[in-house]
Amino acid sequence: MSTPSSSANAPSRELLEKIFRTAYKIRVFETEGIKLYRQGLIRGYFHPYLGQEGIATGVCAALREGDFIASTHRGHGHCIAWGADVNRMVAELLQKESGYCKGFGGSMHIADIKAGNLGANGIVGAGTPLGVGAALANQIKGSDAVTVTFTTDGASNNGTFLESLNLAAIWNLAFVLVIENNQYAVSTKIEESTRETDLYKRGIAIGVPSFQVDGNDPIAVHDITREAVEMCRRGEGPVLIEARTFRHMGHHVNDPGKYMPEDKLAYYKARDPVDRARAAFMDMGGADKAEIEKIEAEIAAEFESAVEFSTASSEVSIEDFREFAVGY
Amino acid sequence: MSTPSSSANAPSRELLEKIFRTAYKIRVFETEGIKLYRQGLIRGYFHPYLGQEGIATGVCAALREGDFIASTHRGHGHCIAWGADVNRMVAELLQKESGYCKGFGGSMHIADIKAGNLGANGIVGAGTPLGVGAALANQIKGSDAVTVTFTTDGASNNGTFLESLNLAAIWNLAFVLVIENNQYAVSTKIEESTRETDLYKRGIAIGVPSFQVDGNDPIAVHDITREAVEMCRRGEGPVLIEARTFRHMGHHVNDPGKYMPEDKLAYYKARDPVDRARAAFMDMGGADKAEIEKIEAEIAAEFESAVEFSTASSEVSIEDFREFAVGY
Amino acid sequence: MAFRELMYREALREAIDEEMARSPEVFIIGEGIAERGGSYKVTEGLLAKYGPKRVRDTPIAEAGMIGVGVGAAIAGARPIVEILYVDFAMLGMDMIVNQAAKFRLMTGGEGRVPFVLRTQGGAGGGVAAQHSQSLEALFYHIPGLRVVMPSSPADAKGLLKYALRQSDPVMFLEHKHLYMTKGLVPDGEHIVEFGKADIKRPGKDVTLIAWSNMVPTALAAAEELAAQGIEAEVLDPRTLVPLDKAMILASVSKTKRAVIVQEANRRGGVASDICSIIQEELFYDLDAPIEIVAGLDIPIPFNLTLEKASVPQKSDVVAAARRALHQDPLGLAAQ
Amino acid sequence: MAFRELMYREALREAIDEEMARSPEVFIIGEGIAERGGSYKVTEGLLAKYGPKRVRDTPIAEAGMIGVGVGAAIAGARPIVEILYVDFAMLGMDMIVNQAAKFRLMTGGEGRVPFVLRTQGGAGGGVAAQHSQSLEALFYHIPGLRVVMPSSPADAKGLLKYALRQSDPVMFLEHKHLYMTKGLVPDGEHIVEFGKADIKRPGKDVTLIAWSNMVPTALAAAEELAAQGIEAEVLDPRTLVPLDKAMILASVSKTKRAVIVQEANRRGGVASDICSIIQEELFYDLDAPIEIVAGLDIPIPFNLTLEKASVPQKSDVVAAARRALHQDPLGLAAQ
Ligand SMILES: Cc1ncc(C[n+]2csc(CCOP(=O)(O)OP(=O)(O)O)c2C)c(N)n1
Ligand SMILES: Cc1ncc(C[n+]2csc(CCOP(=O)(O)OP(=O)(O)O)c2C)c(N)n1
Ligand SMILES: [Mg+2]
Ligand SMILES: [Mg+2]
Repeated sequence: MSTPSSSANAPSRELLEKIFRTAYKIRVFETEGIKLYRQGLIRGYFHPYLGQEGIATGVCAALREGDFIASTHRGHGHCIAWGADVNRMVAELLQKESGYCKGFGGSMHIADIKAGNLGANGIVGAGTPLGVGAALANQIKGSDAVTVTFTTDGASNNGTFLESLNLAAIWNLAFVLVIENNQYAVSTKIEESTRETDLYKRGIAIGVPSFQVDGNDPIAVHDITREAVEMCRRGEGPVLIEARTFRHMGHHVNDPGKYMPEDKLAYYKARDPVDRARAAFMDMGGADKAEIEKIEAEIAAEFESAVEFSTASSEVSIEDFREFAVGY
Repeated sequence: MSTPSSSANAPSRELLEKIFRTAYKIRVFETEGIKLYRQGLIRGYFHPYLGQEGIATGVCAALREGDFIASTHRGHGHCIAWGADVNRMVAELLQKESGYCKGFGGSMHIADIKAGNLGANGIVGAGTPLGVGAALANQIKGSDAVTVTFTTDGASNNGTFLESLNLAAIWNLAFVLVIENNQYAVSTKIEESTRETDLYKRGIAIGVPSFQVDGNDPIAVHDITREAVEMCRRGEGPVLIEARTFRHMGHHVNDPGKYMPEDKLAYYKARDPVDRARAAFMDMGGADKAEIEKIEAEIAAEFESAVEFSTASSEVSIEDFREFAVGY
Repeated sequence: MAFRELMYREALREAIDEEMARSPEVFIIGEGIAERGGSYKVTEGLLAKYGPKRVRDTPIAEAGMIGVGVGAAIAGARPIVEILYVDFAMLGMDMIVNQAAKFRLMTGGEGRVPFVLRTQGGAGGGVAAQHSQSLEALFYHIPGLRVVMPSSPADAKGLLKYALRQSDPVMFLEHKHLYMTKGLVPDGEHIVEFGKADIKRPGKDVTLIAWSNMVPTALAAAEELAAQGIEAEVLDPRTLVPLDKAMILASVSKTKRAVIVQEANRRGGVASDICSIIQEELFYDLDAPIEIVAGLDIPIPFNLTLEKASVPQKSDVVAAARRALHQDPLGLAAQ
Repeated sequence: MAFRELMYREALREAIDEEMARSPEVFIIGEGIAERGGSYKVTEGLLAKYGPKRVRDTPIAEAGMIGVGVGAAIAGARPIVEILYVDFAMLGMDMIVNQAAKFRLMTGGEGRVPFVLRTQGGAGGGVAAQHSQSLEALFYHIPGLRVVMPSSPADAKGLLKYALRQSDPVMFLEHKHLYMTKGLVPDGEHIVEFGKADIKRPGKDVTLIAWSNMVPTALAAAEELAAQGIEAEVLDPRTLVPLDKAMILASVSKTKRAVIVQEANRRGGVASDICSIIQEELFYDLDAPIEIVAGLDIPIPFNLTLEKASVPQKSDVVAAARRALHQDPLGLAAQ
């Protein structure tokens, strides 16, 4: 099953604005974050979401408060699309107490349980069982919340994929698994990891309604997610969505990504999801250049002030840490 | 993909005799083994293969010396079909030093590495990666041996299934995965464990040629396995075969199996694989009643003498054990 | 206080039943636990009482089950995941070690994981190497997990109820040989806090530290030692994490001799760690080396004689206690 | 003997290269190890030299990779499986614990598993809780596994070559901070047998037992202690299983004081077990409690200051050694 690359019903201006704002915010966060990384201010791993913004953006725009998400090692985009506070995200990357995890987690572990974000994860594939678990908890509570796990092409060859999606299926959980198929796991091409690169077929093989969508088209992603979410709220979950996409750079900040073919990169850059979100907002939503510029400036300022906020924040003290560490 | 329930090319008398002998030997082994168990002579777990004889029998008849098999917790039938020495099997069940594993393994661990039997396994699903590993070793060695792993419906929902079959696929290994779909995992019906009970579809979803066959028809199992094995030797592996079957009793000797529906049991008993092997040998192979009776008597005697052999054997002494146990 | 005699498995069932009645967030999943009532009959009757939403069978997918349990806990439920054998928990080890145990710290204390994994271990009955392990040391080492190993029906009930009210991931490790053992369980609300050891038999000459199925063994050894004029104190930590160091140190300060008894194999077991704590704190008080009585460093064999030879027996404990008391240093009595 | 200076990762590469040249049964699989040469560049150049049959990339499927390696070993090959982080080995724990470790015994000694799992552990650089663990204690406890933790390029090479010639499953645990460290490696065939500890620095006053990345820390501490007039002996077991108990006991008999240094968290670590062995054998010889210097019982935090506070530093080792010598019992020097 696959879907058209653009929406059938015209999306509202509000939705178009939201999608553009989100996609652009992710773009700024990653671009500026990489600069901080290169300055040595961010340490550890940093897996940029550049090029994949359309997916988090489109998916989260189809969710509502009370829903849940779980994410991957490449999780900044999901947090932002979910409405995270950029101050607390930057503070986390800068190891500060004002960060989402008090600087204990870092890039691969940003979470916001109260807001329903079960967090990024340093173990490829682990977000799937966690998300299915949240969906199970919600079913038991009688809630109609939907849980989305963002996962990857790499994770689709991992046992957790089969085990947990199958559990979601037999229990008819309100769970959407979004595979961000960026066609690489570090330097390994998807064709080298599996014979069947249409990953949505793995859902069908265990009886899960499964779709494929252009992940670089945020509107299309939104539309198919909305459908999936509605199916889930009607008790027809789970649903699998495979979103095709491509990274704009290497696997992490320090990976030059030389193995990525130029022509393929050019192809996907020509279909840049942020450009498409902007174009959609302008073409279908009627936004003009001035409005766009204003929004872009706002977002840039938001990031700048987040860096200021974070820089001014302090780290957890050794004393507080010692106290925190008791009882493990 | 599925296959006709009986062979297209007429099978040879030799093959028909082999199939009947094997199926019957398994039947006797399990029936008599259960008696020993009920007498308290066999301890631990004993998962009878009764009702599933057609699968091990048909599959192994399509293999040749130098090939490999790996098995499940329900492994007696695979050993016998692979040509195991019944003396050493019974001795193992009776905890004797003359057993395949010197009494260290028991029912769930009978193996014969030298003969290419990687063994039964107490962990559901574990035989699959082990078998893929053997196939990989053979590919690296440049051998044209084929490895068959017998696995189960239960194991098909387990992560090892996806991970290891996928590895076999990307490496084009000479590996055949035979799912013995007996439709139950202990008391859990397959319909309760998965929405898609056609398990061969899971192979197709990752690009593995996959077939479904009537597991109670040993000739059909033989034919499809021969085809699969030929594909493997031509470098077209791996292949998945789902063989439908049903147990004749509960999960293990102490499980009354009350949850198994009478009518379903009757249906499958009417299609008893041993009866079908006998009938095939008589109808297609021209064996008469006298020949059948002679074979049956021979096999019964073989088992009896195995019990005598085993009873006369001694257990590993504590002293030898202490020595054996050094350096773990 | 009034008591009733219950089997260990009945006590566990009561704990689950009471907590399910009390909190709608408690639910249980596992292989064959619903209709069939579980392989150890712990969950019998719960399906009928709480329905298929809260009592669910699973496919054979330990990593998935455990991971789903952890996710449900993070999202605010109180799952119990039953794993048939602790050996099979190895399939879900990533979910235990890298998710459940770490989530709280990784989220700066925000995320909590009130997840209970119930399973059973131990050798006996010829179920061989993959169904006989005592793996508590693996969980004990991982910061963030709670490790609970009840030896009696009363402790089983009280500790499981406590497990279902606290907020950290619990490895609740039962023993296959204890399910049908009986003991007195207090009527009414009976809760046993984590981190409180229990003196199962008081004594002054030597401290026997034992948990799970080694408690009956230690008690039997104490009986025999008593006949020899030695008063052994039998101390059951009940929870290995948190460990009641204070009570262990108080007992050994008194007796000046410790014998630690574990069914798990010797190398890298929990006994070694308890030993290291005692020697650190009571180095100058000990009258004899701390004795460790443990399983052989070997996978458990199928053969029942060898299986028995692989795990500690009463006579091993008696011999160790006597060595600790500088009696029978050549171990002749044990032969 | 002639030597060359090599990096730890180059020494590992040489070992693999030489053994692949020597035995056609040796092959290696892992994530990104072929074309890309591995995340730690250990396997650089091997694909070109040995081709895609014997040097293969894998999907992200740790349980599958490990299981396939174990199966290949059983069937007579000599696989090396590279797992990027020891943390991820938890995904294949069933294959390690229930298959690789047990196969030999379960088959009565018939089946052998010449399987080498190479991976790396340790904290540092802000890679946080799921990429920083030192998990040797988990493997150390499981009978049937060999646990190897080289601290120098020469040991790395010699031990890996030995690993590829013996017939039991080996957990070959490298350290992320050692890959670029340099050291002298003997020319020619250089093999280090398992079970032989190495005195990295001789001394008479106190024995510092350390492995992997704690060896440099212990050596630095010994340097500082020397400046204070204390001669510390630094003993590196090199292989934790088999453990060279004889050399450990000989050293501690001489110094009468032991400090065990491990990066892993304290509770249930290998240090506790070594401590239990020393106290058992040398109870009457020790002049001070055995000191354990270990990581905090906590998942490793991302914040680099707190990360550092979570694992042993040179000053901790110096302080412990001084305590063992009854100098500075209040630990003032460490502040
Ligand atoms: C279980 C596990 N194995 C390996 C890794 C190391 N690793 C981190 S990201 C990555 C590649 C992931 O590729 P994919 O899953 O497709 O996600 P992408 O990076 O493309 O978003 C690998 C191998 C890991 N974090 N977890
Ligand atoms: C990983 C694992 N989980 C659970 C078990 C316990 N167990 C043994 S056999 C069995 C049912 C197996 O059903 P299936 O896989 O379909 O094989 P069958 O018994 O039908 O041959 C279970 C749950 C096990 N041995 N291993
Ligand atoms: Mg990818
Ligand atoms: Mg079955």
